[in-house]
Amino acid sequence: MNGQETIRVEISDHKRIGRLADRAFSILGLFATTVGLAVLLVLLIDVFIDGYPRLGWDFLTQYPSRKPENAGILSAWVGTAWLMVLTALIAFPLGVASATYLEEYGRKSWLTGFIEINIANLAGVPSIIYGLLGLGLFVRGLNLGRSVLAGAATLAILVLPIVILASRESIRAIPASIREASYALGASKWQTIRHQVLPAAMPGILTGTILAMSRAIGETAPLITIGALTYVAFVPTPPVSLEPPFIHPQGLFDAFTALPIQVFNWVSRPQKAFSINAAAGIIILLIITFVMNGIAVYLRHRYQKKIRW
Amino acid sequence: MHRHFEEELTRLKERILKMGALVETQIAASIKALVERDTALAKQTIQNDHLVNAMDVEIDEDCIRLLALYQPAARDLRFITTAMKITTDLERMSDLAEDICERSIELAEEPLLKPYIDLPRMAEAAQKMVREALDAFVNKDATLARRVCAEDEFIDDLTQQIFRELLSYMTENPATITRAIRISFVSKYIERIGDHATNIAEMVVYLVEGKIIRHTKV
Amino acid sequence: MHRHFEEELTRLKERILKMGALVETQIAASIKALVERDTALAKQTIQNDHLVNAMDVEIDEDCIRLLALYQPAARDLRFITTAMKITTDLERMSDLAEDICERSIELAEEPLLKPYIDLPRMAEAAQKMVREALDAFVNKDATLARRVCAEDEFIDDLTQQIFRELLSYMTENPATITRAIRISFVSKYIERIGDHATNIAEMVVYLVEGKIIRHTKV
Amino acid sequence: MIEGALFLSALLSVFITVGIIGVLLFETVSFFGEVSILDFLTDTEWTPLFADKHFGILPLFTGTFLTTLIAMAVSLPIGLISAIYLSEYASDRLRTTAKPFLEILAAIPTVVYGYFALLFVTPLLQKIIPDLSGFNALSPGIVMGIMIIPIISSLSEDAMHAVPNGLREGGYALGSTRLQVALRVVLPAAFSGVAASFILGISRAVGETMIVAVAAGLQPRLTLNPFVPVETVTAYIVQVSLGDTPAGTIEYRTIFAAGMSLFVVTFLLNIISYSLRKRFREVYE
Amino acid sequence: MDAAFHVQKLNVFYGKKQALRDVNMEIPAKAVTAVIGPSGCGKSTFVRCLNRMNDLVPGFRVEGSILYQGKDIYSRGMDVIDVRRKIGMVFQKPNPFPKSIYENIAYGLRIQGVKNKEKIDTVVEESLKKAAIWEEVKDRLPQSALSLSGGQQQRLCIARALAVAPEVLLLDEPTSAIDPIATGRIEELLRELKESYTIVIVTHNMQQAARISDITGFFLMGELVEFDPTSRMFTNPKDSRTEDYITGRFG
Amino acid sequence: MDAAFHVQKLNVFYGKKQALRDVNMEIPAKAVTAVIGPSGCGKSTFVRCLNRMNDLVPGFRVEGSILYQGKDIYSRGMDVIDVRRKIGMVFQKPNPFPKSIYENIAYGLRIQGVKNKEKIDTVVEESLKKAAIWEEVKDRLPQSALSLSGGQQQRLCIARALAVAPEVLLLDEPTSAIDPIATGRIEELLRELKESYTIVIVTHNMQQAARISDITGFFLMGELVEFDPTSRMFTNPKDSRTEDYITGRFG
Ligand SMILES: Nc1ncnc2c1ncn2[C@@H]1O[C@H](COP(=O)(O)OP(=O)(O)OP(=O)(O)O)[C@@H](O)[C@H]1O
Ligand SMILES: Nc1ncnc2c1ncn2[C@@H]1O[C@H](COP(=O)(O)OP(=O)(O)OP(=O)(O)O)[C@@H](O)[C@H]1O
Ligand SMILES: [Mg+2]
Ligand SMILES: [Mg+2]
Ligand SMILES: O=P([O-])([O-])[O-]
Repeated sequence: MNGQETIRVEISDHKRIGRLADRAFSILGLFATTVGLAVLLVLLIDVFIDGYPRLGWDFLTQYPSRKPENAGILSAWVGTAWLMVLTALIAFPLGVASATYLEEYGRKSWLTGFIEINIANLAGVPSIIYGLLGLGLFVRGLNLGRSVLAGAATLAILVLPIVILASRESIRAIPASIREASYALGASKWQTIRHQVLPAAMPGILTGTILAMSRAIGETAPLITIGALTYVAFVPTPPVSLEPPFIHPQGLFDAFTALPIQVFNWVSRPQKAFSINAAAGIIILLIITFVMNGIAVYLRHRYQKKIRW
Repeated sequence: MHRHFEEELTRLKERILKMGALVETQIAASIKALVERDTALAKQTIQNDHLVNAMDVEIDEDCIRLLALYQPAARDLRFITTAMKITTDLERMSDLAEDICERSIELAEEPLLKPYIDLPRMAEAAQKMVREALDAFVNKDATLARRVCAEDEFIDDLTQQIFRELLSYMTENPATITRAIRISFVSKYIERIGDHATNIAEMVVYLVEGKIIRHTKV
Repeated sequence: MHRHFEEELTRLKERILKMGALVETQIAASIKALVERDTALAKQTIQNDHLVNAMDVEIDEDCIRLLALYQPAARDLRFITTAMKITTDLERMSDLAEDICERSIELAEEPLLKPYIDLPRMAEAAQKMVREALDAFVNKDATLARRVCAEDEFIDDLTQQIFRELLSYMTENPATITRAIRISFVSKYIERIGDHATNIAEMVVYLVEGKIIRHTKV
Repeated sequence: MIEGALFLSALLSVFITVGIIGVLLFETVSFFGEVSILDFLTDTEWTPLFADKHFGILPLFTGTFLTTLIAMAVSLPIGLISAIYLSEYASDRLRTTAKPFLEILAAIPTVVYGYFALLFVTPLLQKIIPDLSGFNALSPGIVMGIMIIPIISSLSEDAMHAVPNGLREGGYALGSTRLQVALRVVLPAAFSGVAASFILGISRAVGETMIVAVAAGLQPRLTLNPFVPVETVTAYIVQVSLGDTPAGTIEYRTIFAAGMSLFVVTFLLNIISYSLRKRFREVYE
Repeated sequence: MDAAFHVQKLNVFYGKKQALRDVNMEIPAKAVTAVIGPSGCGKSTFVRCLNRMNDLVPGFRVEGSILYQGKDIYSRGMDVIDVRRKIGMVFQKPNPFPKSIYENIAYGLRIQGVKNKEKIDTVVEESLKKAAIWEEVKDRLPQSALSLSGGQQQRLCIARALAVAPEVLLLDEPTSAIDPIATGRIEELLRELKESYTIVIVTHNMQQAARISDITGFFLMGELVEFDPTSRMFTNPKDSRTEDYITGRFG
Repeated sequence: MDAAFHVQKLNVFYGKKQALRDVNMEIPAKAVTAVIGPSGCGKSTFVRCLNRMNDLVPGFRVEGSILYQGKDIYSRGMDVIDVRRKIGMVFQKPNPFPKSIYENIAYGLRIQGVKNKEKIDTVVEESLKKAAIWEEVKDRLPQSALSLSGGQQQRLCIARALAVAPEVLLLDEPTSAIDPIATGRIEELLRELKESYTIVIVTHNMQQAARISDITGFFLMGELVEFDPTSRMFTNPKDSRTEDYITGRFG
C-alpha cells in the first residue's frame, strides 16, 4: 500500500493524544456518574436531618392540624393506601389484557399500529394532563366528585401505559419458539397464552406493575388538579367491618388526601415548623418508594439472570 | 452417530473375513481337486467363484457408501480404503483358484505326470499367508503382517524349484510337455496367490502405521 | 472451496494420465527389448519400474488425502475411488512389463527361437487398450470403455494361438522348451496387461454410470 | 370471546387519548369563545386571575422554556457522559450497582424535589448569587436537571449497551482506543436511542409540575432571567386547582387551554422520541 | 415400506410468493426421511406443512393435498389440533418452556385435560427414557428446564414431543444450534426412534442427512428435484443438480 | 516455512480458571493455520491471545510468551493498539459498524488520523478488492453495511480488517453464522489471502479445517494435543486423542 509510510508518521502524534483523551475521559466519566449519586445523598441527608426529629408514632396516627407540632399524616397515608390498592386493581388487569391483545392477537394493521403509537405517547403525557382528564371526566363528567375512586381512576389511567409497556416488553421477550412448541403439542391459542406466555412473562409484568405503583404513589399534581383536599381530618370509611353489612363500598366515594399532597401542603407554608413536618412526611414517602423500587429491581435482576433464551 | 458407524465398520470387517474364508476354501478346494484329480470338485469350485465376485462388488459398494455417508477420516478412512483394496486382492486369489481348477480339469484328463508333493505344500503356505494376512488385518497387527511379507520368499523359492524340476521332465520326455506346462502354471498361480497375500499384509501395515510400505523393497 | 478441490481433482487426473503414459512406455520398451534382443533397454526398463511404483504410492496417498480433507461425495467420490483402483492396475501392468524384460534378458542369451510376429501385435493391442481405457477415464466415456472390454477377446485368442504354436515347437525339439516356455510366459504377461486394461475400462463405466459391471459376464 | 374482551382493553388506551383530547378540547373551545387565539398566542401578559385579565400564554411558556433549558443544560452533558462511562468504561459490577442507584433519582416523587429545590438548593445558591430571589427558575431548573439525569443516562446507556459487543471488538481489533470505540463506534450505533432519551428528557422537563410549582414561584413573567420568580404552564394549572375555582368560569377554562398547549408540545416531542426509538430497535432487536 | 404421507402436487404460497412448486413425495413410515437443499429452498416450509404449523403464518396458502394415513390433513373436516398432536415437531433452537423439567413433559398431557397424577408421572418417565435423557435428569425433575445444556434441552424437547404419543416426528434443523457431541447423541437417538416413529428431518448439514436418513429429498427453489434412498443420493444421484449440490458445486 | 508466532509455554487464566496449559506452537507465516477442538477447549482464548483481544476480559491473566516476529507481544514496551493493528481479527458473527460500507472500511484509517480523502478512497477500493467483494458493492458504497447479506457482511469485515494493512489475520469461527455457499466463498478467499497474510482460523467444523488449512492445532481441555500438517492430521494423526476426535469418537 503506497501511502503506508506517511500514515505511520502521522500516527505517533495522533496516538499520544488518543491515549491522553482516553485517560481524561475515564476520570470525567466517573465524576459525571457520581454527581447524580452525590446529589441524591445530599438530598437524603438533608431531608433526614430536617425531618428526623418529627418522626414518631403520633406523627403516623394524628390528623393534620394547624399546629405543626400536633399535625400528623394519618389521613394522608390511609388515603394513599386506598389509592394504591384501587389503582392496582384497575390498572393491572386492564394493562395485562391490553398488552396480551396487542402482542398475541393484534394482527399488524393500521389499528394496532395506531394503538401502539398511542400508548407510547400516553406514557409521555405530563401527569398534570391526566389530572385535567380526571377533573373533566371523573370528577365532573361521571360525577364521582373529589372521591378516592376518582383519584384512583385517574392514577390508574396515568400508570396504565407503564403497565402495558412493561407487560408488552415482557410478553414480547417470550420467544416465538415457545409458542410454536406449544402449538406443536396440540395446544390452542388461548391455552398457549394462558399456560405458557403469561406465566413466563409474569415476573416482568409484576416488576412493571410495581414500578408503576411506585410512580403513582408519588404523584401529586394530578391529584391536586382533580381537587384532592389538602386538609382532611377524617379517613374514608373502611371497606370491610365486623358488623353487618360487612362491606362498605361507600368508602370509595369519600373525599381523601394523600401523602404527597400533605407534603406539598406543608412545603407551601412559610413556617419553618411545617417544613420539618414536610421533611418527616417525605421520609415516609421515600421509604415506601424505595422499598417498592427495591422489590422491582430485585425481581428484575433475579429473573433477568435466570432466564436466558 | 458414532455407534452406528462403528457397527457399520464392524459389519464391513465381518464381511471381509467371510470373503477371506471363502477364498481360502476356494484355494484349498482347487488344490484338492488337482491332487485328487476330482473334476467335479474343480467344476464346483469354478462355479463358486461367482460368490466371491458378488462379495467383491458388494463390499466395494459398501465401502463407497460408507465413504459417501460418513466421511471418515484417519483410522476409519484408512480402514475403508484398505478394505477396498483387500477385496480386489481376495477376488484375484479366487480367480487364480479358478485357474488352478481349470488346469486341474485338463490335467485330470491326462495321465498323472508325477505325484504332487511340492504343490500342496506351496498351496498350504499360500493359504496360511492369506489367513495370517487377514488375521493381521482384523487385529491391526503390523508385526504379523510383516512376517507374512517375509513368508513370500519361501513360496517364490518353491516355484523356482518346481519349474526346474518340470523342465527336466520336459527335456527328458517331450510327451510330458503339455502337462508339465500346466503344472508349472499352477505353481505360478499359487505364487501369485502368495503375492496377493503379501499385498494384503502390506496394506495392513499401512492401516496400522499409516505408512505405505509397498514397493519399498525396490 | 470448490475451486480448490476441483484443481486438486484435475491435478489427480493429470497424474494418473502421466502414470498411464509411463506405463505405456514401459510396455512398449519391454516388447522392443524382447524383439530387438536389447538387454540394455530391458535393464533400463526394469530400472524405471520404480518410477511407476513411486507414482502409485503418491497417487494413493493423494487420493486418501483428498478423501480425508474434502469428504467428496457422488461423482467426485467415484472418481477418487476409481483412481485408487486404476493405479493399482497400472502398477501391475508395469510389473508385468518388468517381467517381460526379465524374460527377454534370458531369451537374449539364447539363440532366437523364431521371429516374433504375434507378440508385438498382441503388445500393440494391449497398449491400445491401455491408452483407450485411460482416454475413456479422462473423457468419462463409457462407450469407449465398453469397447475396450470387448477388445480383450482378441488378445485372449492370440494368446491361445501362440501357446499352441509354441507347444508344437517344444514337442518337435525339446531343446527349445526353456525358450518356448519363456515366450509363452511373455504372451501370458501381455494377456494380463490386457486384463488390467479391461479392469480399468470397467471402472470407468462405474465412474460414469455408477454401476459396477465387473464380473457381470460371469 | 376472550379475544373480544382483550381487544376492548387494548382499545381503552385509545379512549383515554380521545378522552384527554375531548376534555381539553371541550373546555378549550369554550375558552376560545371568549378569548381570541391571537391574543392567546401573542399577548405578553397572563393575568386571568386579576381584574385586568390578559390571556397571553407566552409568559407561561417562557417560564417552561427557561426551566427546561436549565434542566437540559445540567442533565444532558452529565447524563450522556455518565452513560458513556457506565457502558464503555465501568466494570460490570460498577455498572450494575450504579444504575439502580441512579434510577432512584427518577423514582423520587417530584414533590420531594420541590422541597429540596426550595429549602436546600435555593438557600445554597443564594450564598453564591446574593440577589437570587427565594423563588426563581435556576434552582428548580437545576434540580429538575438532576432528576432527569437518570432518564438520559439510563436510557442512553441501555441503547449503548444494546449495541452488540461484536461491534466493539471489531473496533478494538482495528487498533482503536477505548474512547474511539465509545465515540466512533458505539455512540453512532446507538444514536437514535440516545437521541430518543434526550427528547424524552425534554418532554419530562416540559411537563414537570411539582418542582416548579414549589420552587419557581407563581408569577407569570416574560423573561429569560433565571434569578427571578417565574411561572410555568404546569405550575399555573396547579395554582388554579388549589383555589376553589368553580367549573364553567373563564378562570377554570384557562387551565384547560394551558393544558391543551402543553399537551400539543409534549405530544410532538413524544412522537419524535417514539420514532427514534423505533428506528433503534429495528436495527438491533 | 409403507408410506405415512402422500404429498400430492403440493403448491405453497406466502402471499404472492410461491415457496413450493408441485411437490410430490411419499414419505415412508418408520424410517428417517431427510430434507436437504440450499437456504430458502423451502425445506422448512415443507415440513411445517406436514403438521399445519404454517397455518399461523399470515398470507400462507396451500394447494394440492397432503394425505396422512390416507386422509388429507388440509381437508375441511380435519382438526388442526389433532393433526399437530399426532404429528409432533421439534425446532431448530431448543425451546423448552421456562418451567420445570417435569412440567415441560407434562404440559402436553395437561392441555389434553389429563389430571391423573400417576398417569402423568408414568408418561413423563417413559418419554424421558425414550428420548435417552432420563438418566441425566431423573434426579432433578423439579428443576428448571433452562438449567440443562443445549443438547439436553433439545432431547428434552424431543421427549416433550413424544409425551403426547405422536406417530410422526418432524424436526427442523434440530442440531444446528448444538455442539457436535450433543449432535451425535441426538442422531443416535433418532436412529433408535425410527423403530417406532416416522421421522422427517430438515437439515442444512448434508453429512447429517447422509449419516442418519434412509431416504433423502433434495429441494431447490421450491421444487423437489430428487427423492431417493440416501445411499444412492450420495454416491450416484440421478439429477445433475443434486450431484452439483452434493459435491459442493452449487451456486 | 518461517514462523510468524512463537508461542512458548503459554498459560492463560480467567480468574482462577485455567483456560490454556503450557501451549507451545510455531505458527507459520503466509500459511493457514487452523485451530480445532471441542467446545470450551480454549480455541477462542488462544487466538484472542495472539492480538491481545483478551486484555479486555476481566480476570484474564497470561503466563509464558508469545513472540511475534521475535518480540513478545505481552512485554511491557509493547503497544497494544499497535499489536491489534498489525494482527487483525474477524469474528464469529459478522459485525459491520452500522455505517456506510465506505465508512466501515475507512474507519481504521480515520482512527489513525488519516484525513486525506484520496488515500482513503484508494485503500477502501483496494481492501474491498482483496476481500473479493468490490464487484458486489462498488455501486453502493454509501449504503448501510447492514443492508448486505450475512456472507457479504463477513467479507466486508475481512476487508475492514485488511484496510489497516495488518500482517496477520485471526478468524474466530468466521463462517459459523453463515450459509454454506457464502462459507465456500470465504474459504476460497482465505486461500487466496494466505499468499500475503499469515492466517489463523478457529473452526468448529473439522471439514473446514481440512479443506483450507496447511497446518492444524488440536486443543483439548486447554492443552495443545497435536500440531501437525493438516493432511497428516486427517489421515494419520500421531495422538490417539486426536484420532478419536477426528473420527468422531470423542466424548
Ligand atoms: N412467513 C413468510 N412469509 C413470506 N415468505 C416466506 C415466509 N417464510 C418463508 N418464506 C419464503 O419462502 C421460501 C422458503 O422458505 P423456507 O423457510 O421454507 O426455506 P428453508 O429451506 O427452510 O431455508 P433455511 O435453510 O434458511 O431455513 C423463502 O424464499 C422464504 O423467503
Ligand atoms: N471471560 C471468561 N471468563 C471465565 N472463563 C472463561 C471466559 N472465557 C472463556 N472462559 C472459559 O475458558 C475455557 C475456554 O474457552 P474458549 O472460549 O476459549 O473455548 P472455545 O474452545 O473457543 O469454545 P467454543 O468452541 O465454544 O467457542 C472455557 O472453559 C470457558 O468456560
Ligand atoms: Mg428452514
Ligand atoms: Mg470459541
Ligand atoms: O492379476 P494380478 O494381480 O495377478 O496381476
